[in-house]
Order: sequence, then C-alpha cells, then structure tokens
Amino acid sequence: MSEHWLSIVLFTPLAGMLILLLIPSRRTDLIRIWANIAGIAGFLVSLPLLWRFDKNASGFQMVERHEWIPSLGARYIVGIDGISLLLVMLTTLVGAVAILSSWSAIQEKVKQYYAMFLLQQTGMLGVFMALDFFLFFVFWEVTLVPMYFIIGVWGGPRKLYAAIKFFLYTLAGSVLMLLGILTLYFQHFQQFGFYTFEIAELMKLDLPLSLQRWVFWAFFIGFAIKVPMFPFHTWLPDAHVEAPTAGSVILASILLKMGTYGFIRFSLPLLPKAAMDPAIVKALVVLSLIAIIYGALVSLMQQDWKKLVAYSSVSHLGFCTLGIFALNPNGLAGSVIQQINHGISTGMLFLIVGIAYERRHTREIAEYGGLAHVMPKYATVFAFAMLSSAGLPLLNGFIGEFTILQGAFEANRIWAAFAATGVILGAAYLLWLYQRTMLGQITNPKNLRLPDLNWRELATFLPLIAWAIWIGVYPKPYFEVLEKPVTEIVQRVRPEYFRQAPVMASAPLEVLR
Amino acid sequence: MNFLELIWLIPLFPLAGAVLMLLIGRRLDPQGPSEVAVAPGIAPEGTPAAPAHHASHHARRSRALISLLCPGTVLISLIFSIGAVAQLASLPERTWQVIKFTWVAGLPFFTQSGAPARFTADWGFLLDPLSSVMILVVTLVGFIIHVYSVGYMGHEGGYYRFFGYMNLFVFFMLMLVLANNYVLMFVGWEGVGLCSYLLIGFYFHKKSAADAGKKAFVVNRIGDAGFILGMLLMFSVFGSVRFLDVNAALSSGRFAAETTGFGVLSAMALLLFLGATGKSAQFPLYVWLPDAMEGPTPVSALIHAATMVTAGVYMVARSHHLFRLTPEASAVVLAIGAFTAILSASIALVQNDIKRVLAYSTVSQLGYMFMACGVGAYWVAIFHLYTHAFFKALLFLGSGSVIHALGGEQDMRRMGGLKDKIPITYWTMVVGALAISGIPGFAGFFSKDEILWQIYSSPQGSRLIYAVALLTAGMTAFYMWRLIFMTFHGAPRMDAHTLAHVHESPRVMTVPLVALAAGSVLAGWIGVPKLWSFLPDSFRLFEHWLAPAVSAAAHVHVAEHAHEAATEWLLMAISVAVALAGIAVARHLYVTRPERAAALRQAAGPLYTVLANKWYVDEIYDFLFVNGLGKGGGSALARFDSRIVDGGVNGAGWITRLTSALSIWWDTWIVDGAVRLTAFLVKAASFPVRLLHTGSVQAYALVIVLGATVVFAWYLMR
Amino acid sequence: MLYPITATHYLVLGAAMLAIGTIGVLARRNIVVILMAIELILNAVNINLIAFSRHLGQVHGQVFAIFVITVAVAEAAVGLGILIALFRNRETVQADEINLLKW
Amino acid sequence: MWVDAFFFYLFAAITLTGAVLTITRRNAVHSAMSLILSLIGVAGLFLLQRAEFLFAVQIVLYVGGIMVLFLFVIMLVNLDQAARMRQFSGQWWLALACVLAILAEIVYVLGRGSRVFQFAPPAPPAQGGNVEQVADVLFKQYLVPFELASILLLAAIVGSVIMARKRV
Amino acid sequence: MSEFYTSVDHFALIPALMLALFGCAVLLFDFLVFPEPRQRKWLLVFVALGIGFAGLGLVRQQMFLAAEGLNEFTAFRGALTIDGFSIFFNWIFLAASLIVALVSYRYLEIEGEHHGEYYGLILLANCGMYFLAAGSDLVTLFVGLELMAICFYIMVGFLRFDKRSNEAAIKYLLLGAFSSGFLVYGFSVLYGIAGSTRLGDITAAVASRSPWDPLVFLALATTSVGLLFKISAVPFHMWAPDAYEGAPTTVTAYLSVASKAASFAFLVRIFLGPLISAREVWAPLLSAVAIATLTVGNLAAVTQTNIKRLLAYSSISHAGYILLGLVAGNPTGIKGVAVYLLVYTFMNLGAFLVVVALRREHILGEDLEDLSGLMQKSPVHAILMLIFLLSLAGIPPTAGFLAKYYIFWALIQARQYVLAVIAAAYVAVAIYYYFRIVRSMFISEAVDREPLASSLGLRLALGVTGVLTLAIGIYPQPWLELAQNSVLLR
Repeated sequence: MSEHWLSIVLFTPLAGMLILLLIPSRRTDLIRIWANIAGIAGFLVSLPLLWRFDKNASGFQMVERHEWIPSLGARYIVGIDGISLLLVMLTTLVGAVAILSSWSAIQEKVKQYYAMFLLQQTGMLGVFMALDFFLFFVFWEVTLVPMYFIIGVWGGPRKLYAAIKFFLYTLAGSVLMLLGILTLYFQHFQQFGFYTFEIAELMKLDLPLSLQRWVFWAFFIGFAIKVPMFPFHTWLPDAHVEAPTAGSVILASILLKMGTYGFIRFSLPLLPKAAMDPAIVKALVVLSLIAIIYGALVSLMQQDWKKLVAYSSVSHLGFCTLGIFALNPNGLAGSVIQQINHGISTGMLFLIVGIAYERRHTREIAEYGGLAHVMPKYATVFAFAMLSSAGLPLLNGFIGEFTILQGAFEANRIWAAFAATGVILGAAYLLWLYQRTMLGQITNPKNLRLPDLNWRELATFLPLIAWAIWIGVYPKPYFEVLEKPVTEIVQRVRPEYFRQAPVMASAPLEVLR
Repeated sequence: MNFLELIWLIPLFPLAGAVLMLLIGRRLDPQGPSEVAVAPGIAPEGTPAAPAHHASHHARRSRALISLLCPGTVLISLIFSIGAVAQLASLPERTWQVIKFTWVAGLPFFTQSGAPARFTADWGFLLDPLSSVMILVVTLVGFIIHVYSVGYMGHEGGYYRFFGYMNLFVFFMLMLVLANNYVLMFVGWEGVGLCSYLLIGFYFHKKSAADAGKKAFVVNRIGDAGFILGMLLMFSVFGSVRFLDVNAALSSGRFAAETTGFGVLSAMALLLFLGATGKSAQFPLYVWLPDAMEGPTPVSALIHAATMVTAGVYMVARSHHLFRLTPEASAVVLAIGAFTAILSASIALVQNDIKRVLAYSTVSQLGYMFMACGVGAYWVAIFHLYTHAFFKALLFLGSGSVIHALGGEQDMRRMGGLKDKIPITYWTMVVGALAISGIPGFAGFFSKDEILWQIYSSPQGSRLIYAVALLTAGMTAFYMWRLIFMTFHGAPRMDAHTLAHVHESPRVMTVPLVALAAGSVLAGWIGVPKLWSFLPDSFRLFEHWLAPAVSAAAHVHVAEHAHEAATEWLLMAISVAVALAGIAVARHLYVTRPERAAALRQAAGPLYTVLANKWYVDEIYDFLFVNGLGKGGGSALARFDSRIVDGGVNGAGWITRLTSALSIWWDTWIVDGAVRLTAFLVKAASFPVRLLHTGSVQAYALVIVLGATVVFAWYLMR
Repeated sequence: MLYPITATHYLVLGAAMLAIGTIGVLARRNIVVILMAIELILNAVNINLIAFSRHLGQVHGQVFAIFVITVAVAEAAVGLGILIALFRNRETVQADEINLLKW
Repeated sequence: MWVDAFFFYLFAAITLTGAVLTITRRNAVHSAMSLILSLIGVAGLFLLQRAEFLFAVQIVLYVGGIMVLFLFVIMLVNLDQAARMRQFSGQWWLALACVLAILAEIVYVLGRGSRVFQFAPPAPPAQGGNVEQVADVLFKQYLVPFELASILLLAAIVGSVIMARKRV
Repeated sequence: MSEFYTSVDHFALIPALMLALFGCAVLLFDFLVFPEPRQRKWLLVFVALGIGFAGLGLVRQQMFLAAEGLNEFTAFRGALTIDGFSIFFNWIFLAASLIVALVSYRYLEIEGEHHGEYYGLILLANCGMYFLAAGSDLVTLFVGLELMAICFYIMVGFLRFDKRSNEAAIKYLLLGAFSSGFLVYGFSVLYGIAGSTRLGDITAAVASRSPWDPLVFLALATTSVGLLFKISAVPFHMWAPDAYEGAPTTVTAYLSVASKAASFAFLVRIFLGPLISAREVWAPLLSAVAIATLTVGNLAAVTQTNIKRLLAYSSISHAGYILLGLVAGNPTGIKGVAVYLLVYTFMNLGAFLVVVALRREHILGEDLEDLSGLMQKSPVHAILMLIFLLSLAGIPPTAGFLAKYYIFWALIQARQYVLAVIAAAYVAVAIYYYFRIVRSMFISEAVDREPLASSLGLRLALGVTGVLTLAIGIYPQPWLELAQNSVLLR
C-alpha cells in the first residue's frame, strides 16, 4: 500500500471517473456529489505525501517502477521530488476546488463534464510524477483531450475555435517534443547499447552541444507553447475566455505549469550544455521579458474581464520562465514558487470572473461597476486575489516574484530591471480592473440585485486564500522542499556555479545569522 | 514585563483589530442599504434608499464596540511601545533585535565578490533609537487620530471597514518601522500603500476617489520597483539585507566612500531613494498625494501627513550609513528635496481646497526633511518628521473639523468667519499654523530652524539651497495663514443654510485636537538648538537620543564647520522674520485688504494661472502618458482616445495604452496572424488538392503516368 | 541495328505496345476500348516475357505469360460485367461522363 | 537468319498496326477487330520465339474467347450512340506527349540496358517438346499459382455473373 | 504426399486452402442449401469456420516453425515462404475479414443487396491476400494480387443498382488493371534479369548488378507504379477516395484495411527482397512519394465533408507514414510498418464500423452532419469513434500513438530529421480534420433522432476494435513482440 502511494494519488481521480460513468446521466445531483467526493478524495489522498516526503533526501522519492513495454524500454516509473511535490499538491487542491466551483455553472451534459475533469486530473498528476519520458509523454497528451472537450462543449460562443486552437497549438508543439525525446532515446542507445526512456538513465548522456541545441529547440517548442511563452501565447486568451470557469482555473493553474515543469525537469538537466548556451539563454530570457511586459500591457487594454486575467497569466508565466533561465538556485526556486502562486492567485481570479459571469452572463468590464456595494464578500475575496496576484508582501505572489527577481538580478541586472516594470504594470492593470468592476457607483441596474457569495462559492476560495497567506507569511517550508532538487539541477547545468565556494552547497541557514 | 522581548507584539495588536473588523465587523456594524451607492438615474427597484443618517443612527450603539476596540488596540501598542522604549533607554548599546523566524528562506547564491550567501529575510524586529521614535509617533498620533475618527466617521457607512483599514494601516506602519531588514520593511512599505489605496478609495462609489487610490498605488509601485531593485543590489553586494549586517559591512571599511565616481553604492542609494520619492511624494512622483485627499480626513491626517508619507524619510535615515558613503546620491536627495519643497509650496500658495493646501504643504515639508537627509543631518530630518506629525495631523484634523462643521464643504472660497462659531477648532488650528510657520516656541520652529541651520552649515549644503529653503519657509507661513484667514476670518461666504448649521465638533473630536495642539507646542522642546545654551541639556533629549544612532557614521567623518554663534543667531532671526513676513502678507491680502488679493491675482496673471494649475505637472504627465497625441490627432485618434484613453490612469498612461493597443494588434495580426495564415494556407491548399480529383478516371490514369514519367525523368537527370 | 534480331528488338516492340496501350487508356473515352487498351498492355508484357524466355532458353517466361493471359481474361470478364451493370444504370460507357464521385 | 528478321518485322508491323487501329477506330467493333489483328501478330511473334504452346493459347483463348466476350458486350451495350460522339478525351494531347516521353525514356533505358545486359544470341532450345516443357514447369514450379488461377477464374466468373444479372 | 505435395507444402497451403474451400462452399450453399434470405446467417457461420480453420492453420505453421527451430520455411519449391512476417500479416487479414463479415450482415440488409456471394468473395479475397503475404514467387504474388483485386472490384461494385457503387467499381477496375499492367511489365523485366521468378534468385541477380543498372531501374520504376497504386500512395492514389466513397461501407472498411495491409506486405516483400540492393535508388523516390502522400492525404482531408471520403484521404496519409517506415529502412522502421499496419487495421476498421452503423434505412449516413450530436444519441458509438479518431491522429494512450512513435523513432534512428519534422507537422493537420468529426459528434446538435443501426455482429466488432485500439495503446508489449517476430528475418 504505502509503496504504491503515488499510484494511489495518481489513479484516484481516474477511479472516481470510472465509478462516475456507472451513475445514470439523469441523476445529476448524485453525479455532482460523487464528482466532488472524488475531487476531495483526490486531495485527501495526496495529503500523506506531505509527511512522507523527506526534504533532506536528494533525488526522487517514493519511486515506483514497473516494467511496461520492455521492447521499447518504457517503464512505469513515478516518483516525486520537491518540485513535483508542490505541483502535485497544487493539482489535487485546485482540482477539487475547480470541481466544487462547477456545481451550478454546469447544467448540461453534467456527467461528461465531470468525467472529463477527473480524467484530466489524472493526466496532469501523471505529468508531474512521471520519471519515464514515454510515460510522461503519454500523460502529457492525455491532458489535451479532456481540455478540448471542456472548452469545446461547455465553453462560450467561440468555443469551437478556441478549443481546436488550443488543441492544435499544443499538439503541434508536443509532437516536435516527441521528436526531441526520440533523439535522446536513440542517442542513449548509441552510447549505452540499450533503449530506455528513464530520465535518470538519459541524464547520463553526453551529447555534443550542436545536437543538444536541436533537441533543446524541439523541447522548447513543446514546452513554450504550453507555458505559453511570448510568440506562442495567442491560444491562451482564446482558450481561457471561452472555457467554462473551472476549465479556465485548471488551465491557468495547472496545465500551463506543465510547460514550465517541462523546462525544469527535462530541458535543463537533460540538455545542460544547450541550457547554458548563451545564445539560447539570451533568447529565452528576452522572450520571457517580452512576455512579462507585453502580457501586462495587453492586460491593461482589455475590455473583457476574463481576457484580462488570461493575459495577466502570460505576464506571470514570463516571470516563471525568467526565473528558470536565470539558472541559479533562487531563480529556479522562485520560479517554482511563482508557479504555485500563479496557480493560486489566477485560479482565484478566474473563479471570481466565473461567479460574475454566472450571475450576469457577460464578461464585459464595462457592464459591471460598483459591485462592492451589493457583493461585499465577493469584493473582499476579489481584493484578496488581486493583491495576491499583484505581489503584495505577506501574500504569496511577492515571495515568488521577489525570489525570481533575485535570481534574475544575480544573472543579469538589466533583466531584473526590465522584469521589475512588470511589477508596476501588474498593479496597474489589476487595480484598474478592480476599480472598474468593484468600485464606483452601480451604473447598471442589472447589477443591483446580484446575490453575494454563497457558502459553496466561499468554500472554493477559502483553501486558496489560506494557502496564499501561508506562502506569503511562512514560505520557509517551500524553500526547504525545493532546496535539494533545485541545487541538484543547478549543479548539473552549471557545475562551476557551486565550485565558486564548495562550502556553500550545504551551508545551513544559521551560518549567516 | 520585558517589553523589549515583546516588541514583535506591538504591530500585532492592531492587526488583530483589523482582522476582527474585516471578518466579523459587518455583524457588529449592520449596514442599511445606505451603503449601496447608485448612479443617478438608476432606480433601485422597490427598495427605498434610506438616507445614510437614519441608518447610522440605529447602528450607532452597536458601533460602540468598534469604537472601543479599534483605538484600544492602538493604545495597547502605544503602551507596549512606551514600555519598550523605556527599557531600551536603559540598554547600553540601545539596540534590540528580536528574530522570530526566517521568513523569505531562499537558496544560496554568491555575492558580487563571490562570497557565499543566502537569500533570506527574517521575520525580525529591531528596536533602536530611530525606530523607537517612529513607533512612538505612529502609535501616539495613530491613537489620537483613531479617537478623532470615532467622531468624524460616526455618520458614515462602512464604519467597521474604515476602522479595519485604519488598524491594518497601523499594523503595517509598525512593521515598516520595526522591521530589522529591508525586505520586511518592504512588507510594511507595501502594506501601508495598500491601506492608503483602500482608505483613499474608502468612498469608492466616487470615481475620483477610486481613481486617486489607484493612482497612488500605481505611482507608489514605480518607486517600489526601485526599492526592490535596490534591495536586490544590496543582496548582491552585502549578501544580506538585515540593517545591522548592512551597516556593519558599510562601516567595516570594506567600502570606500564614492566621493568622486558613481558606483554600486550610489546606485543602491538612488534606487532606494526612488522608492522613497514614491512613498514620500517627492518630485517627480509626488502627484498622487494631493489626489489622495479624496480619502476621509482622518486618513489624510494619519497616512498622508503624519506617518506613511514619512516612511521615505525614515528609510533614508535608516540607510544613513549608505548615504553617507555616497555623497553624490545625497546631493540628489538634497536637490530633489529642495525642488519639491519649493515647487509644492508655490502650488500651495494659490490652492483653494483646504485639504489640498495642506497636502501640498505636506509635500513641501517632506521636501524639507529630505533636504536634511541630503545634508547628512538625519536626526534633524527625523526631528522634523516628529514635530510635523503633530502639527500637520492637527491641521488636517482641524480642517476635518471645519469640513465637518460645514457639512462637507472643502472650498475655502466658500468659508470665512468661522472663528467664533467653532472656537476650539480655530484656536487649535492657529497653534498648528504657528507651529508650521516656525514661530519660536512652537514645535515647528525648532525642527525647521535646525534644518535651515544644517543646510547652511553643512559642507554638503549650499547657499542656494538655503535660500530656497528660506523662501519655502516664507511661502509656508503665507499659505498657511492664508488658509487660516480665508477659513476663519472675514465675512462668511457660505450659503445661509450651511451657515445656520455650523457647529463645533463633538468632544471626541475636539479632545484630540487639543491634544495634538499641545503636542504641537511642546513636542519641539526636547530638541532646542545648541545655541540656546541657557536651557539644560535635557531640552536636547532628542538629539542625544537619536544623533548617536544616526550619525555614528563609520569612517567618513563629516566635519562640522565651526560657525560663529552670531551667524547662527542671525540665521535664526532671519527665518523667524521671513515667517512673520509671510504671515503679515497673508493678513494683508486676506484680512486687511482682501481686494488686493484679487488685484494681485490679476497682475500676476500667467504666473497665477501656472500656480493654480500646479505647474501643469499633472497636465504634462497627462500629455506625456495619458493624452499624448489624443488632442492633436485626427478624428480617428480622437475616437481611439475616447474609447481607450478616456478615464484612464494618469500614471500608467497613454504611451502604455498605445503600446498595449499595438500589442493587441500585433497579437491579432502578426503572431496569431501567422497561425491563421498557416491555417488558411492549409485550407486553401486543400481545395486544389481536392480539385485534382475531377472524377474522370482518365485524369487519374494520367496522373499515374505523369508520376511514372517523373520517376523516369528523375533517373535520367540524375 | 535492325539486324540481326535480338531480344532488345522484342523489348522495344513491347515498350511500343505498352505505350500504345497507355495512350488508349488515357485518351479514349469509350470504356470498352479502354479495356481493349489494357489488353494491349498485357500483350506487351507477354512479348517481353517470351523474348526473355527465348533469350534465357527457358520456358518459365512462357508459363508466366499463360498466367498473364489468364489474368487478362479474368479482368476482362469482370470489367465487362461491371460495365454492363454501369450501363444499365447510367446509359453510357463514356469514361468522362462517369464522374459522380469527385472531390 | 534473315527469314527470322523478315517475319519479326512483319509480325511487329501487324501487331503495331492492329494496336494503333484499336485505339483510334471510332467504331468499337472495328476496334475489336483491330485488336484481334494485333493479337494474331503477337501470336506470330510467339511462334517465332518457339513458344508453340503459347501460340495456341493466344489464338484459342484470346482471339477465340476474350474477343467474343468483347464483341458480345459491345452488342449488348449498343454502342451506336457512343460511336457518334467525340472519341478522345480532352486530355489526349497531354496523354500523347506524356506517353511518348515515357516511351522514349523506356527505349533509352532499354538501349542502355542492352549494353549492360548484353543480350547474347538466344540460347539453344531446351530438350523435349515445348508443350512438355511448359507442362513440366507449370506443374512443378508453378503449381500454387496454377491452382490459384483456378480460384481467380472462379471469382471472376462469379463476379461477372453477379454484376451482369438483373435484379432478382 | 508426393513429389508435388510434401508435408511442408501442406502446412504452407492449409490456411489458403481452408479459405478457398469455405469460400467455394459459401458460394455453393448460398443457392443450394440456404435459398431463403433468413437462412443466410448460416453463411456467417461458414465464414467464421473458414477463418477459424485458416487461423488454426496459421497456428500450426507457427508451431511448426517453433518445433523445428526455424525462422522460415519454403514450400512448393520456393513458391511460398512461411515466416513470421507472413503469419503476422495473415493474422491481420483474418481478423479484418472476420470483423467485416460480422458487420456486413446488417449493412447489406439495409442496402437491400444481401447476397451470399459477398461472403464468398470475402474469403476468396482473403485467400489472395494469403499469397501476397506468403508468396515468394513473382507469379504467385501476381496471381494472388489479382485474385484479391478482382474480388475487391466486385465487392466495390456490389451495390449494382447504386450509381456510385458502379462508378467506383469501374474506376477501381480500370485503374487497377492499368496499374497491374505496369506491375507485371516490371515483373517481366525482373524475370529477364534473373531468369527466374523466385524472389531469392532475383535478389541475388539484382545484387550482382549495379544499383543504377538501367534494367533494374526499369523494373523498379514500373513495379513501383503498381505497388504504390495498391497502397494508394501519391501520385497513384487517385482511385482511393472515389472507390472508398462509392463502395459499400463495409467493403470500404475491408478495402482500406486488409487490401492495404496485403499490398504493404507485398511491397515490403519486393522492396526488401529483390530490390534491396537498389536501396539507394528507391529510398529517395519513396521518401518523395511519402511526403507527397502525407501532403495530399492530409490537405485534401481538411475540407472534406463526406466521412468516407475523409477517411479515405486519411488512409492515404497513413500510407505515407507507413512508407516512411520503409524509407527509414532500419529494423525499427520495418517493425514500425508491421506495428503500424496492425494498429491501423483495428483503428481504421473501427472508424469505418461507426460509419457503417450510421447507415440506416433512410439515411445514407455518410456526411459529417450525420454524426452531429452522436454523443447525445449514442454515447457508446461516440466514445468509440473518439477513441478511433484519437488513435488515427496518434494521441496516446491509444494504439495509434505507438504506430506513429515507431515511425518517428525509425526516422530519427536513420537521421532523417527533416522527414521526421514534416511527418510531425502533419500530425497537427490531421488533428484538425479528425477533430472536425469529433466536433460534430460532441458539440453540434443532432439533425435526426433515428437511432443507429445495430446488430450483434456490429456491436461485437465495435467492441473488439475499440478494446484492441485501447489495449494495444496501454499495454502494447505482447503486440510488439508479435511484430518483433514478424521481422526477425530482416
């Protein structure tokens, strides 16, 4: 039992889905209840990971391995390190929240909806747990289809366009990524004489820079589209705007993280030479900076509430990729924390948009205004989410952004300076959004009688709020969990980094007291 | 009780109050529909909108708890602060650090010099003379203003919200001043900004209030970005941001003073100062503060006069080790301070809104404090900060009392003749005005005079700056007394109805006024000039307490020129004379010969217009960032303008908008365009391919043969 | 070159037959004639096979040719059968009039 | 040897003429007749190449069997109308050019191939009569295809019956 | 057992014999024993028996190989070669035949053309395929091909009173006969080169020549025309969409799967047998053809609205992928061809089976619109179709991913990066048109309320194809081993 814990976490949602399929479609309430049970169960079974996890151990933990396709060298290997742990926890929690939030929003094809959601959940968890590239790729693709349906079936007016755009974009990227994977796979065969997809084995490869570069770009396309990094981001606003609320939440909170996770887990350790190649780093950092500023500027302009939040994701994810390619411990750790933060904050923002949308069926910012008068709880929660997203200290966003900025600053001061403008603009568009929707007078009679948050809606926010405060006030556990994996990655990519002062690699906090 | 060990509790009391208010305050303070602000023309269906007063009368009793609780938390903080400061005084090193836990617990990195370091920040508190002054000011003035607010806000909706925010503000302000490192200080720094945003926008149904709040936040954010970068630079240079570590490193001698060049320390200092200009409303980022007067008056008093806006000064003083090593940066501080002081003073000369006058006055006084910092007289800056807190809070609260009395009127042109109707307000305000003008004996005199003297005597100062400061002092006296005269003297200019309802404020408001007035008189007496040797040294308590803390400047010895006592006396006389002159002119123009004022306005013509329009700075910003080509452009641009620029953020601006528009355009047509083009091409290519299938079997056969031909041809051409 | 007769002569003849048959398939509209043209192509193959068979001094080629003829018969039979069915429904045997299925 | 050459050219001419006429005649019956001519020419070539059995098969099966089938169908589907219409498809010129190109290419390849291949003078005929040899090879080496061919013909018969029968 | 017929020959012939025997029996019994339409279901039993016995024959071949420790054995003096390859492909053919026979019953009833000959033709076609996979003699292969082809000509035109079926049949026949003319012309040249029709002899003869030898090229070029025609590779693919569209849907399914697999088996036998030494000549040719095939197949499908035609174009593009495996030429590529065809059989059959189910009494069920709202009408069909489409598109964890995976792997191994990227790019294009179908099924509203055609056979067939499509994707190991054995020789 205990040695299969990760598998249990991984397949709980899938089991939930299979049981869900047995419930007749017309019993919608039963379906809803069951889906919520499955979602919450998914979260609860993931909780033991927290205390089973040993933050001082290096490498992967709770590893499970089984033969799967011996003739390909593909195995079922799952395991987590600090980075995966955080993302897995994010996935289970946000997944449960998203399922809860759909209670009243989804009125038709309920069964299909929840089934897709739970399937999606397993896919995402698999991505974060897989330690075998083949397995990873399978889960990676598994996430595509449910999201296609979630957008395409329950989405807004332009859902078809958005869904297929999402699907095509990400698929095109992932197929190219597959080619990159295969190249590594084959190179490993050439060097070691057997085929394997195991990450740990592939890490032993020693490839020339030129080849690494090609593989890097192949991976880049796959991951960057998912993130999405600057020139590949246009699927995101469409997908977000058209997706139903919970879909947007999952999309923003978790699905996008698959891209950044891919960079951290695969691009960096497997292709260290390419990842250190100045041209590549420069290109990626410039793209990240463009994303930060660009996403913020475009957000500033949006008339559509949801689109605004969507573009803000582009900006925030720009921070994450910047942190990754700062290629130092703080940049990486900050990036992971910021990924969690973005999951929390933007997840909340999308939930907030969804609640407004559910009540008014419009996302035009101009349609709102003065909601704080009629929906004070809602306004409070919104303010909270907004501030957390804008990086107010003592809330989660600050820790992430600040640590990333530190990493970027260490790598290159100019980068940090550019990135800091994102901080300014972030406040600008969020506050302006808040002002236009929540503050001022009620100018639209339709808004006069909007009900405030009910208990269920409030319940979707509370865990996220609590988590945001936790990260904001006491982020130490996060850094502790991340220290080992992040250090290992940096050690692998830039062995000379720690050679500056070998003492440092294990220097405890107290040294500086 | 060991108060020193418990200093971490000081901020937490107000936080508890705030959390309580924001969570359950709504229950304690049931809101009628009065809080629903609806734009004219939109009838709330069915529900009669009860006037605010009725609802709040019912609610008053249940508000008592709030009224007790919230000021109470601040009072407890005050008590703890006093206790802690008293115990601190008995410590020989006068520094007490409490570290609760590691807050930002980042990972290892290497400093500029290659030394290993860790990106960490404590949840830690530092009590030293500097922060002890600040916590006393914050808790004391904060408490007084809380009490005042009980009266002032008594009729307002959202009472619980107001006090929640106020308590939250006090929490953050205490965090700011008690933090033992820059990052934690930044928590307070941002937090007070947030509270400022919330409180400015307290009347959020007013668009102007919401706009002002947003403007404040965004403008502050510009400064914050500088602050963040400064901290990062600090990390990369020192490997730590703890004040004690940084100061120790700076005074260790490892860093040479950057007297000639512009090095990394100067960059650090200027980045931090950029943060300070944002928070303390210095040029060019001062524009938010006057707009911030949209908030309730106690807010203006507490946040935008006494405490928050002085955070920048505190931060610069906190970083005095750094600034001492960077004369160039200090010179910038001095110049910015001087320029801001005179600029805003000149604007204040002609403003008619009572709170705006005070706002510009605040900006100007902050400029003063920065001037003191610029010349290295940090304790003086803090001294002025401290005295200013009293008299400016007093003036604001007084103006609040006036506004209260007049039922919300803020325009001084519709006031006058109030001095008998609201005597307590009048007399306390007079005290405040005397203090700010620098009349000897009042608090302002001591601090302001000391600043002038320092500017004059310090090697970093100059005659020009001194002249500017002096001129500013004169202007200060003028506009402040213009305020007094226009408000309280002469014939009443308000309409009869308002006049009939003029009443003195309740006790709960006047008592704080009196308390602050007492402070405005007495506060200065702990920092009398050295010149006044007839007074015992205990009158120079402030300097003794603070000066060693902020001038223990490492190895750079700032030689103080030995000036003649006579010079000092002379300068003191000049400044007093200038202040008196200002008062006299004001009296002449607004009491004795009011018609002259109008004539002068005529005569000054353009100058007056320029001043009345605040040097057009807002307009220039608007032009640069907000309106841009909008006005000159064609109809197309005008449409664009009305759609996009209209009602926009002042700070974020037009260029931003244009870029955003371009970005969206780019997204739609270039990035997405490429994708769509591909999709289009695929589809477009689909038809020719399909058209190949004409349905004619012979055509198919021909294609086969053509294929074979090509294969053969390929072979032959090979 | 024209004399003596070698296998190449037969092969060229076969190629010519192939070409003529192909032209017939491509250019004639009448499906019956197209089927005849296909017979020509198969005869070209037979000419080849016989030439090689003779050249190699075996009879394998001849046996192969028998199979080719068999196949030709079968194809012709089925083709004509389908043609009759088509003609019943469409009243035409013109190849380019049979174009319901396209694009 | 010249007799060989004479007959080769004679039969080749017959074959080609018949072939060209087959694909150019307006009337399908004429085409069929021309095809018979061509097939007879080919049969002659078979004879020339000492393939007597095949000669017989060609005459009996092709000329006797298939052509009757063709003529029968031509009668059945009544091609009078078709004969009055345009005979060549619109792409005939393209087809012609293409096929001539391919012919040239094949001939060129054959020409080059003949040098490489070095067609030696024909090997002496094997022992025994042609029919015996054919039978021997057919039933030893090609037993499987032979049986398969029977199934093929069965399928073809069934197929034509299905196709040609009227609605039951 | 005589000189003509040895026990080895017996093993080699049994499956084909069974198919032919039962095929003839079906033809005979159709009008002799079961004249009543209701009795025709017994014909299905005969079909199943025939296929079952043929399968037993395959099992015996396998056991024989295992018992003797052989990789292959030849029979009939080299006319047949039984090896893992032939057995693997024959399993595919048998499975396809059985499934198609199962679903045809109801379909033909709806079409009103229910005749016993149909089942006979299925078995005879399968018999032809047997020789395509097992033949190692040009004549055997040629006659086998023609047997299969003629059966298909008839089956495509089986709806004699449907103009489109007639047209499809005549087009298929004319082009098929034309192309096999070229094929056999090439065979004649091969015979000329080697003086033998046995593949082994030809391989040796060709290998003794330069790869650029003109006659070898002549043989290669003309043979390729015929071979590529059968697998519907561009530019010899033109018949496919028309034939697929016009044919009865069950036949389309059969044609697209079994005929294609058999032709590929044939193609692999020729290209990796006699022509292997001319690899450097045909590899570039085939890669050009593969790219063209991918391009045309995928692009043409993008705007297609007839499902059968759309799937026809899609199957053209699949031929392109399989060809790429051959282009890569390494063991992985060959295994990829085998795996791809295995997977392709089930997924493509499955997709067509859903289209079969769409054909109802008054509804043609061939247009994209007919799939609208399928999820509401019949969730099982919709989900199965989704699985098939995902598999066709190559999305894990369906089997189609594994197939594409092998192709990419082989290309990377052969360092054909450009081909790999092009092939990858077309996956995205393919997604677009497959998801047009998905969109209709799941997102659009239904245009009619009539339930889908259903029968036990159809349900069974759908179930089997669906389960296999998923199972091969999720746990592919046994299937991969199967494919692995099939290419042991090469």
